[in-house]
Amino acid sequence: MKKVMMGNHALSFGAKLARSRVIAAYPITPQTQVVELLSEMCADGSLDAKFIKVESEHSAMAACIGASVAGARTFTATSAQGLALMHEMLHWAAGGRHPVVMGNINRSMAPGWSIWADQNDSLSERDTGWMQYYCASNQEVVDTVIQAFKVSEALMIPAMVILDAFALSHTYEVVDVPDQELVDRYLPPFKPAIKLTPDDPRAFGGLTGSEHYMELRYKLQKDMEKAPALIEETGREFAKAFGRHLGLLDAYRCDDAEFVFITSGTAGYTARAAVDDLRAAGVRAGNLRIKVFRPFPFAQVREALRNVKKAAVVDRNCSYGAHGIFYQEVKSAVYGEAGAPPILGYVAGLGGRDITVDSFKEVAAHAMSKERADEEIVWIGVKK
Amino acid sequence: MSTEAKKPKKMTLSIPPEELMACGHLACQGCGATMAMRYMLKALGQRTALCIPACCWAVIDGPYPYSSLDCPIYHCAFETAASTATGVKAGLDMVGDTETTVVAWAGDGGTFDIGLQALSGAAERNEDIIYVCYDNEAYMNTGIQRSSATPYGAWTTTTPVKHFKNRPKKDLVGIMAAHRIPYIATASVSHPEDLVKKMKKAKAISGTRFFHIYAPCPTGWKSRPEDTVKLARMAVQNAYFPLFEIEDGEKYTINLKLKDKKPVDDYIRIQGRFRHLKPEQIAAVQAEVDARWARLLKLAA
Amino acid sequence: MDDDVGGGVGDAFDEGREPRPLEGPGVADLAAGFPVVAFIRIDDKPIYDKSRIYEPHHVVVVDPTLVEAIDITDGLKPGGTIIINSDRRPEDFPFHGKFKVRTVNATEIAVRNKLGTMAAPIVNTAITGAVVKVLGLTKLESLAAAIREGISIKPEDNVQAAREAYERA
Amino acid sequence: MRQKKAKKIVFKSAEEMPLMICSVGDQTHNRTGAWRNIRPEIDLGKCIQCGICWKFCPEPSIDIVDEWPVIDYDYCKGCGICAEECPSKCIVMVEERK
Repeated sequence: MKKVMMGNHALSFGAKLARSRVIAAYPITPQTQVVELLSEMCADGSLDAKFIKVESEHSAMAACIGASVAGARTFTATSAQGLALMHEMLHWAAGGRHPVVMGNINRSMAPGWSIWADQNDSLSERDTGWMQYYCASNQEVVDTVIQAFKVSEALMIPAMVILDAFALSHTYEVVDVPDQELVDRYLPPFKPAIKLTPDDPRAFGGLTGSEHYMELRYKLQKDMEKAPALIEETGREFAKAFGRHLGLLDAYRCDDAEFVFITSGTAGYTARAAVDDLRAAGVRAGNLRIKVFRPFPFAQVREALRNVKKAAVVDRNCSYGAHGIFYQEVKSAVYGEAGAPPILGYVAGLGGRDITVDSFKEVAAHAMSKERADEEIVWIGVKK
Repeated sequence: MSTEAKKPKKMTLSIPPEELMACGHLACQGCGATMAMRYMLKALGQRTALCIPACCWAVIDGPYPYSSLDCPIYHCAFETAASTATGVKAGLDMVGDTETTVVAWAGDGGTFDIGLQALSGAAERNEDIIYVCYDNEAYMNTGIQRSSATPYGAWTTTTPVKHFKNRPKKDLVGIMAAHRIPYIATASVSHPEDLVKKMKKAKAISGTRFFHIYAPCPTGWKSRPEDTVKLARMAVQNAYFPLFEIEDGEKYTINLKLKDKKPVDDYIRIQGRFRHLKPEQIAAVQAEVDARWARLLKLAA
Repeated sequence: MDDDVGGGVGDAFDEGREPRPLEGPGVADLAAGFPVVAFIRIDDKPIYDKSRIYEPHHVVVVDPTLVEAIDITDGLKPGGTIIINSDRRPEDFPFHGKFKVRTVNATEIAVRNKLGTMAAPIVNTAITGAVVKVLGLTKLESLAAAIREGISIKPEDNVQAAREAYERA
Repeated sequence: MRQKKAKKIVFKSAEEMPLMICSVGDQTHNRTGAWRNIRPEIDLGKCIQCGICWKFCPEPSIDIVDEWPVIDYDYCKGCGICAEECPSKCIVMVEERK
């Protein structure tokens, strides 16, 4: 069934179709419509879930962890300051192997107060052990929530489904809402092998000495490494059931491309329009949108850049004192590869500043004038 | 010593014989918190799920991959006992287990200080959990630092003798009563029968139930391990820590009426943490205890 | 991924025509009193550009006081349409002639249909009626169906407001 | 009431460890009797079988066997609460010879 809906409601529909059983959430702009719709769904009985209206994001994630370890499929959503407040619990969810799925609306971190998009909130959580999916359309949001549960529960690793503030969260798009029966076939009920129950009493997360801790984290990393293949496999399965492929990367006109943008989020769709314009002007351009940031698809990025002559990573984020964060990862993906193309790093769109087709053209013009990267960060659209 | 000398009579135990706590745990000698756990589990039984934040019990239970309790435990973040328990209860309900009692089990630091927001949130929502604060009046697990449960006059490693704590203990039970939750009780390890009875009563009530259990700590109070029960009993008898219940935030019942209320003097003097107190300061403690007791009598009248 | 933004505009907007993707990146401010700008792109092909619109074909002015406060014609393509919620006539506006100006008194329509108050009228549905008519986007009945689906409070009053604006514009 | 005396658990590889950080056994491998400096000794001749020593033991390392209290010295940490609380004063604390 096709519906026109905002990105936030796409998250709610994803959580509903996945038959989330416990939702614990706290409101924050620009996430509020996610929880408003979910609480309506719980109230009118169209979703059989417990909605816990907690008093903070920290408690939201704590409650999700508690529900997850008890064996319930668990969903929440937040943004920016809320995500930062959850930080401690994000480690808890991943370290404890609780496959919570969370929507995060990419919003800039204060101060000054900002409600507009950039990625520093979610990328500040890159080392917590959560999978991170960055979406570019509302269709992708609803589909990815369903896929994320499947992957997360197979690996017992939590996942964030991430969308840009306003550019997606409040943008109405046409969404083909997946059929519930097909979703049920694609995503069976959550049945963890070990859970918190008096029938099999165990203590979870107790004091762990240095003789054990490292092995437990080694296991987390090893399972994370299984995720790229599983995301591709479940993405193909999704395509079979719903006609839409969900993968690690979204390569647009990259096959014969000499120059590619490397992008994420909604900017990764705007870049397509820029690619079309550049192609019309005779530049063999392409756009490689990175959809899954954690685990980082190193091998796939390396492969995608094999025949490229130059790549420009456009980051809507900045690791202050270093680089744009996708830029760091892309560089490390091709490090040491014979014939790896020069890769340049650009930062644009912080605090919700628009990233336009013209922004990408400016990036392309700059990149093509350079032999190699000679600045740590090239700023786009900043009044220097 | 021989058992043949006397014919054994049938023993009558005043608390349930079932043990859900095994030996080998890591509590200090004479630990009140450990006794509190043992009594609570005797009352609630095996179908109990515990959420334990950072506190002595995070260590007492034993390190990975061990546990001393025959109940499921989730070791949760410091400030999340109430919120994690909320989630566990919701999760169990949604997977069809509506029978298990969910308990948040936290120390005074995790309750009076860092976990107060989550506790207040859970109580305001009237989550169907039992929240137990075992109170040893300081951050004992980290090495005896003051908490807002530390009483007036006490030495801790962050309130040295020259700057001992000169503010009274936070009235947490009063705060919880203001949430109008169905059941609140104080209990003491010196009165296990009373503790078990009230815990069983609480188990049959739904909604948020709050227990404040007095649990002396020989390590932190600089008292003798063998005096743990004695100290707890003295605190009950001198109204330093009276035993009472509050139903629906309003109906106060004093469980142990004090016909002959003892002075606090003896109680203070056998604890190293109060050694520096001068007579006038002990008199100030007495005045505070008397005032609190008078107020409680009024509320329970 | 090419088809994922190319679906229909939803049941109510669909009418069996070529689907039209629809976007509106809201740049809503937190507090009342700030100008709010929102955008919509309409096309028969998938739309990938997620940025704001700087050179619109049409401008809809919901709050008439903005005409004095900001240059509402900024970036507007020559010959573009401006639809203003106003009790004034199109020729009363200085940019009349350069652009195609249409006015509708959405505030009066909204208030008469008990949508908001005189101090804070809720004019969205009324102005939408005018927009649909002037730009020839869809049929009135499709708009009415969309309003009934999307608005749970006073849906019929909102439909009536849209209808009146549609008829008057 | 008698606890089993488990062995220490040794994981030889990450593979052997459960996916989740959870316990797989109890703490009874940890013979806390080694902590003890003074040991309680019960004079059953004077014992009135009130069960108070059992009730207040924090370990709990006092069992009731055939209606008599029996101390499990594998675990008794020697806190002395039993001796302090015994109403018939039949428990004495004796210095542990180490």
